[in-house]
Amino acid sequence: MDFTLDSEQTALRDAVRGLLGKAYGSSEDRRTVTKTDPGWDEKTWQRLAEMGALGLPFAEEDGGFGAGPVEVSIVAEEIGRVIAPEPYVEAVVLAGGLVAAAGTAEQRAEIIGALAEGTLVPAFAHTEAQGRYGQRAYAVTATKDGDAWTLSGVKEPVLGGARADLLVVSADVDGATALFLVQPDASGLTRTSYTTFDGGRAAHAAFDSTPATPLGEPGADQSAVIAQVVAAAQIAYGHESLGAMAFALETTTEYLKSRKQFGVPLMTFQALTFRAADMYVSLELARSTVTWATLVLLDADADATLEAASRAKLQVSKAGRHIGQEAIQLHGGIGMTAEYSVGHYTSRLTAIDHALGDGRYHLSALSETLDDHEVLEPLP
Amino acid sequence: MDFTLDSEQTALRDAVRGLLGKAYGSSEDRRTVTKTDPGWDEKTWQRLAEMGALGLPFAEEDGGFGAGPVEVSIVAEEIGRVIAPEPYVEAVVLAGGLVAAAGTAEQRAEIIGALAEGTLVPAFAHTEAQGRYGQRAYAVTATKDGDAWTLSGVKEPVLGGARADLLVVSADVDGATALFLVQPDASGLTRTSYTTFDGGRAAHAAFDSTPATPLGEPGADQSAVIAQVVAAAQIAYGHESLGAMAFALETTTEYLKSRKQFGVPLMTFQALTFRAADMYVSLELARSTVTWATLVLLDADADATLEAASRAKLQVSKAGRHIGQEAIQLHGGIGMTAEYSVGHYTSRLTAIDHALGDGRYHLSALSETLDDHEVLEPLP
Amino acid sequence: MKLQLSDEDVAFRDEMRTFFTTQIPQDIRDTVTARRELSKDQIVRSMQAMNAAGIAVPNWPVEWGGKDWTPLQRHIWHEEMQLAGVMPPLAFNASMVGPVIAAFGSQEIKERFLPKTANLDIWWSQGFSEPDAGSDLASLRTTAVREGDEYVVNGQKTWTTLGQYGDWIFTLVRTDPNVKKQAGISFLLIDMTSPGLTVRPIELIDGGHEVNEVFFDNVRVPAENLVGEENKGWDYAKFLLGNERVGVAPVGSTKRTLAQAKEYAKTAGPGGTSLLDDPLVAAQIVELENDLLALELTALRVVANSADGKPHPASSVLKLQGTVLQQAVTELWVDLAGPNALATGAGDGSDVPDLARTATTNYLNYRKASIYGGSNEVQRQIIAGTILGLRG
Amino acid sequence: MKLQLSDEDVAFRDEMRTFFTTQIPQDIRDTVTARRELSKDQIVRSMQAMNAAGIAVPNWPVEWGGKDWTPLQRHIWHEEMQLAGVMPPLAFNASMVGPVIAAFGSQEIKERFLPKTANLDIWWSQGFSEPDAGSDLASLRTTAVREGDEYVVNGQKTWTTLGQYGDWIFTLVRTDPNVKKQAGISFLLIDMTSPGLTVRPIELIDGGHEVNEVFFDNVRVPAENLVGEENKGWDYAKFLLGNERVGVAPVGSTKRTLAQAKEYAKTAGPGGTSLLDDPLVAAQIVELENDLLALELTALRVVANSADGKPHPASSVLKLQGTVLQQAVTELWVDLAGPNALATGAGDGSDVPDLARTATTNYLNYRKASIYGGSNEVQRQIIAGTILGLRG
Repeated sequence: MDFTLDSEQTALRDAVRGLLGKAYGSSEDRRTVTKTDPGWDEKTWQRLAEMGALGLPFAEEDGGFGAGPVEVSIVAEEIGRVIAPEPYVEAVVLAGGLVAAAGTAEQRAEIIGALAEGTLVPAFAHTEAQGRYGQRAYAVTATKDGDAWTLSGVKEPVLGGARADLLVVSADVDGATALFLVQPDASGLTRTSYTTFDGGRAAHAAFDSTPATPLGEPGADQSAVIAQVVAAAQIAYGHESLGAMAFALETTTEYLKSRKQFGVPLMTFQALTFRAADMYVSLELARSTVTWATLVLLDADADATLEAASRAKLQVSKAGRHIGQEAIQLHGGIGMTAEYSVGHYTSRLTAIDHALGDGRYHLSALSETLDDHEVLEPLP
Repeated sequence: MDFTLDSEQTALRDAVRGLLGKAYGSSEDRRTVTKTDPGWDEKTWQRLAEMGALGLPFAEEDGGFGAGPVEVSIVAEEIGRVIAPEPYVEAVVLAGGLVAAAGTAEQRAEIIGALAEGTLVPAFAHTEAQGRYGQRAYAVTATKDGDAWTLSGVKEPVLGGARADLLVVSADVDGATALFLVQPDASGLTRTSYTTFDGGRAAHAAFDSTPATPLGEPGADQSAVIAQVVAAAQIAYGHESLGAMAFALETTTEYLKSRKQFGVPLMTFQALTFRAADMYVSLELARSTVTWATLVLLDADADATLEAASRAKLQVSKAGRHIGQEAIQLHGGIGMTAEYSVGHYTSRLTAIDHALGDGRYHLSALSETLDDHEVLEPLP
Repeated sequence: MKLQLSDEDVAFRDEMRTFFTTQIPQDIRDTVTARRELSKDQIVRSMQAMNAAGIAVPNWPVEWGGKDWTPLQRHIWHEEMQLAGVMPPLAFNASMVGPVIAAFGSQEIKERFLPKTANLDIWWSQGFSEPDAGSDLASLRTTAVREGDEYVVNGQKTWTTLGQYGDWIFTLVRTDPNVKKQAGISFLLIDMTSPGLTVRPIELIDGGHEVNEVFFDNVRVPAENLVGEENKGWDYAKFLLGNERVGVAPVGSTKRTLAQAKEYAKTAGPGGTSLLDDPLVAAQIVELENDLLALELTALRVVANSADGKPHPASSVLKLQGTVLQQAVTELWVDLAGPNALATGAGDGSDVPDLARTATTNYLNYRKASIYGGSNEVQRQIIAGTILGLRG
Repeated sequence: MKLQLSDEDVAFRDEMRTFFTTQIPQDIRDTVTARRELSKDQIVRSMQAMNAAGIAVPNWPVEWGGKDWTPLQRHIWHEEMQLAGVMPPLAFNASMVGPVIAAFGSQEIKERFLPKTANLDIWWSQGFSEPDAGSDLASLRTTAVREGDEYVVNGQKTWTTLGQYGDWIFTLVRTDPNVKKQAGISFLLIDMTSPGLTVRPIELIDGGHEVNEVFFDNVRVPAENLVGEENKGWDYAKFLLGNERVGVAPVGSTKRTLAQAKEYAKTAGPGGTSLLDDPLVAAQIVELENDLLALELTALRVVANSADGKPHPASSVLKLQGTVLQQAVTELWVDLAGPNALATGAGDGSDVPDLARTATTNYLNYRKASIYGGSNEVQRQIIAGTILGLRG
């Protein structure tokens, strides 16, 4: 086993870090971008495309760059370090991942290439207001009339749903969950956008006999595909969180070194430095599990991937709350202000925690697997 | 509502504290006593009897002193402060309480008076090795032959079971749980004593067609009575824990003040003093709930008492673990030694935690009541 | 010892409950219950309704509108108010500057300010914290230099909650820079319309603007606006901060919020099922209810032992644990909202329940609870030092 | 990056697994698995079996019996040993005094001690801690005064684990009282049968006697027993303590203990039902397994980054979190034992399962884990200071 990046991967990391560092070098840059729709910067997205970052996980024959989970994890972590608002995990790993996994060769050719080039930004419309987590769709149903399909019902909140150039929609077909593509100008589609607390955008997406194209085999149950792609996105989110947690800890550490109170630097107060030490412990433990999960994903065993993704998400949920809350607390009042960076990191960590299954959801899921093994072995 | 002791209660507290302070002024005194059977001091027991402490909860017509839960709580807390090994809660509140609640007038007259005088020490044989917590008996069954009853089966661990002058035994009678009295010299009774980790004694008590006298109405289901008496004992245990936690915190505080490391007193290290502060918070919160539970018990509403006892036990379980573990940790190595007091407090807190239902047991029990109320109101 | 309230206290509780649930306008209570921000007008109307009934400032001297209540009655008043979804009287007026003026002000300054303060005709802001001071309040730098009948004030205050609504601000200012830091501080009242005074809103991480910076650039303040004696301000501030900690545990509102969360959970599962059937959720709520019970009972114990008007040292426990639970309940809300927690900006057409939409902004906003008003670190310091005698 | 072990490492793992599960006497492994105390004879036989196979001291120089293993292989060796219920080679010999002698001792002292140390023909005790020093190790007071060819040693050591079995003790002694405390310390080997040396057992709170006090009353020690140079002992001690932290997270044994707990839970419910059906129990075990996974993976990361033989700073994370989980699993055991947790002294006729009887003594005993060998406070200090650069 090997946890180190090779030289190409290191170069990728440096390049992405350079690009994003320029775009979001100060937390004010991010605030400016998130204040206006779509909540992210089209130019930065284009630069990520030019660098090849948007096509990384996809096969070359589909128009991607044939890299894999490790490369995705590198980009996601850099996204997290500056909490770049660009929808990398949402558009590339999740929506793009579904097209790559479920789409026909023709659909893949059409969509993946454009996604990799940055000219098409898709979104996955899956969450339903009464649905909580999981791969099933209930509230949006698909109806077939001849060869034509239409969707009806509501998806909400759909992350990036209003800006999306293409919606990948999950819908109920007689108890199965199938996937469909919906064009932004489709009839009967109403998208109402609003801000999310982390500076992003989500939409209420209503479908009223909206024409839709089946993604892959028409009407087939694709919950298993959804589960696998969601697992990949959960793991990528884990890396995004790692980047955010690492930066939150660095900022907190710097603050404890530089800020004086009662005439001495805050780091004079042992109760504070010990808490920073505990944050480091949480971060490193989460880093281990998330990195491991990426390697399990690379290993491509479907069941192992689902379990590893849950394990990573559970660990990150705990670490993210711990580090996010303590980062603000150790900063004191300044940590509460939108003009300072650390609170935004806490916001973003909170958003990721509650997207694609929070800690308790994954804890319950893992409880089902408790009796599958005697001891838990990380290596296959 | 009123949380203060009246002058008689204050006098009782001072008297018990004086008596026990003499008996267990140093932790070495307690070690000497617990080293030899029965693990407690008959003379101290006699003195408690002379003071009236053993008859407090019982009606005067039964040979008791007609006091109530508050007076019991005062004695239990002082027991806890010095972790006196005498079986106050076990013999008086639990076994004696069952006789008082379930026994016939004749049985009460015979047993309570002797218990109050210190000449008869009963024990409640209820726990079964496969039974966990609750008021039901399974492993010991009662058989009726004419008017005579016999018991067969095993109770374990029975706290104080070998020294006991009388066993109050729960037994299955066709799916009901009835109570019986068994004499120490009854045929077919084998009691094997061993030490418990807190310095006490427990027994494996085997019944083989052992003659037994029904306590109260022969063969009647007494699970409700058991539940009520156990609740009173849980609350009294709460007070015993309060005494132990208060002393553990005091000792720890003194140690932080007096012990020097790196040339300065340990209290110079803020990370340690903050943890002591958190121990204080745990203690005071537990004190509030346990004291309240005693007042609910005094109020004598059966359902409210069961719930209040669970609430107290849950709060004490958390506080006891927190304070017990931190007390050792803040002492460092010395806290691990049997020659020093603090570890024995942790042991005793651990023992109480796992007697009559631990935190998780009561948490689950309370989950059943979650929908009974909108907000939880402490006052009736 | 006994559990029951006296008949008198039961009657008092019923009276309060009736008042708060019938005499405070419904729109105000609905806004509080929905955990949304109150408007200035709502806060004013709420406090004026209480003042009209003579129960806005029970902690003040009777001659200035106070009540001769027992500590337990004051506690009941506070709890019933919160349970009914009523915002407590504006703390800056009722708990902070009012008691200071009543205790240390001249008769003239009392007459001038106290009635308007009780009726929220004057909205007070607090000018204590400064950017470089943090928890070390006494190291403040804002100066007031005496020039004739006036003080000239220069400096900056921060974390001025609701300062955007302020008519007047009570400040701690340095009037003598040459003595040890606590000894050169005065307590000065400043009209916020004075030339040279500007208020700048600070956006918080939940997107709200409830706190502000206040800048003083050669602001001229009549010397008659000094409360008490010059350079005694630190004593008055300590008096004020002591008052602040009493009744500081927001038990009633946390209870209400937790009860709402429990109600919400009943239909928040997949397809409208009850999340209370999830044993992990049920256990989490049971623990919170139990912890909150312990906190409430501790508050009652503290109340019972603070008859002399001084804060019981255990009031630090209330502040500390009160914010811990307040924050834990806001976190529970976000967990119950689940994926809907993202929908904070959703408007009327949204399918996401309103209570889920407010969950995360509340969670983020309440991170402040353990920082403002004496951080939890300060409370631990007080417990360790004052109660346990552990002095580093 | 990749998940899999290399073919070579897989073969190595299989080899180790086979060795530990077949070549270590079953009675020893059963005792470890039952979480009961090993006898001296069992510990000796276990280490000698390993030494016979040449794998008792892989961390030593090859010429003295060490192995040219990669850090990962050494990790696998350590994990497989623990998973198989085999006690690691006695740390005092294998991880502490052996490496110090090998690194700093003269050729003569190496020849005299290393073979017998590897084979546990000499049982070493550790004489570092003193009653008044605690975590401040360098403030030790035991003195060694040179008289001719001998040192005369006076003082007291404490927390000497298994000192009752000790043949020799390696000590830190003060040889120069006139310099700053770290500079006057030497590393001295002392025969425990020397006149004037007495061992007094200390009873611990679990009732066991695994630690001791060792008293030195004019104990005469040949000067040739000095390791390295006089007054350089603190350097050697730091070297030793650095070694101690590597591989200090007892992942394998905690995994085994947790797996046993899970197995036990399957019949520990009322009437032999499974406690795993209780979602709160299941969730607790899942969290522990997940935390343990994170710890194991972190250990693997540290291993991968410590090829140069120096301890990775993150090894403090391993020590800290390793003991947290070790203690959490012992606490889980007590919870699973429930009312049976009281039956610690039960003998053969007991109806209480053996694993429940040992639960609480283990729980109490393992409170030491976060104190000995560098307390968790020391580890936090190292993380804050060395890794994060936070120096008070």
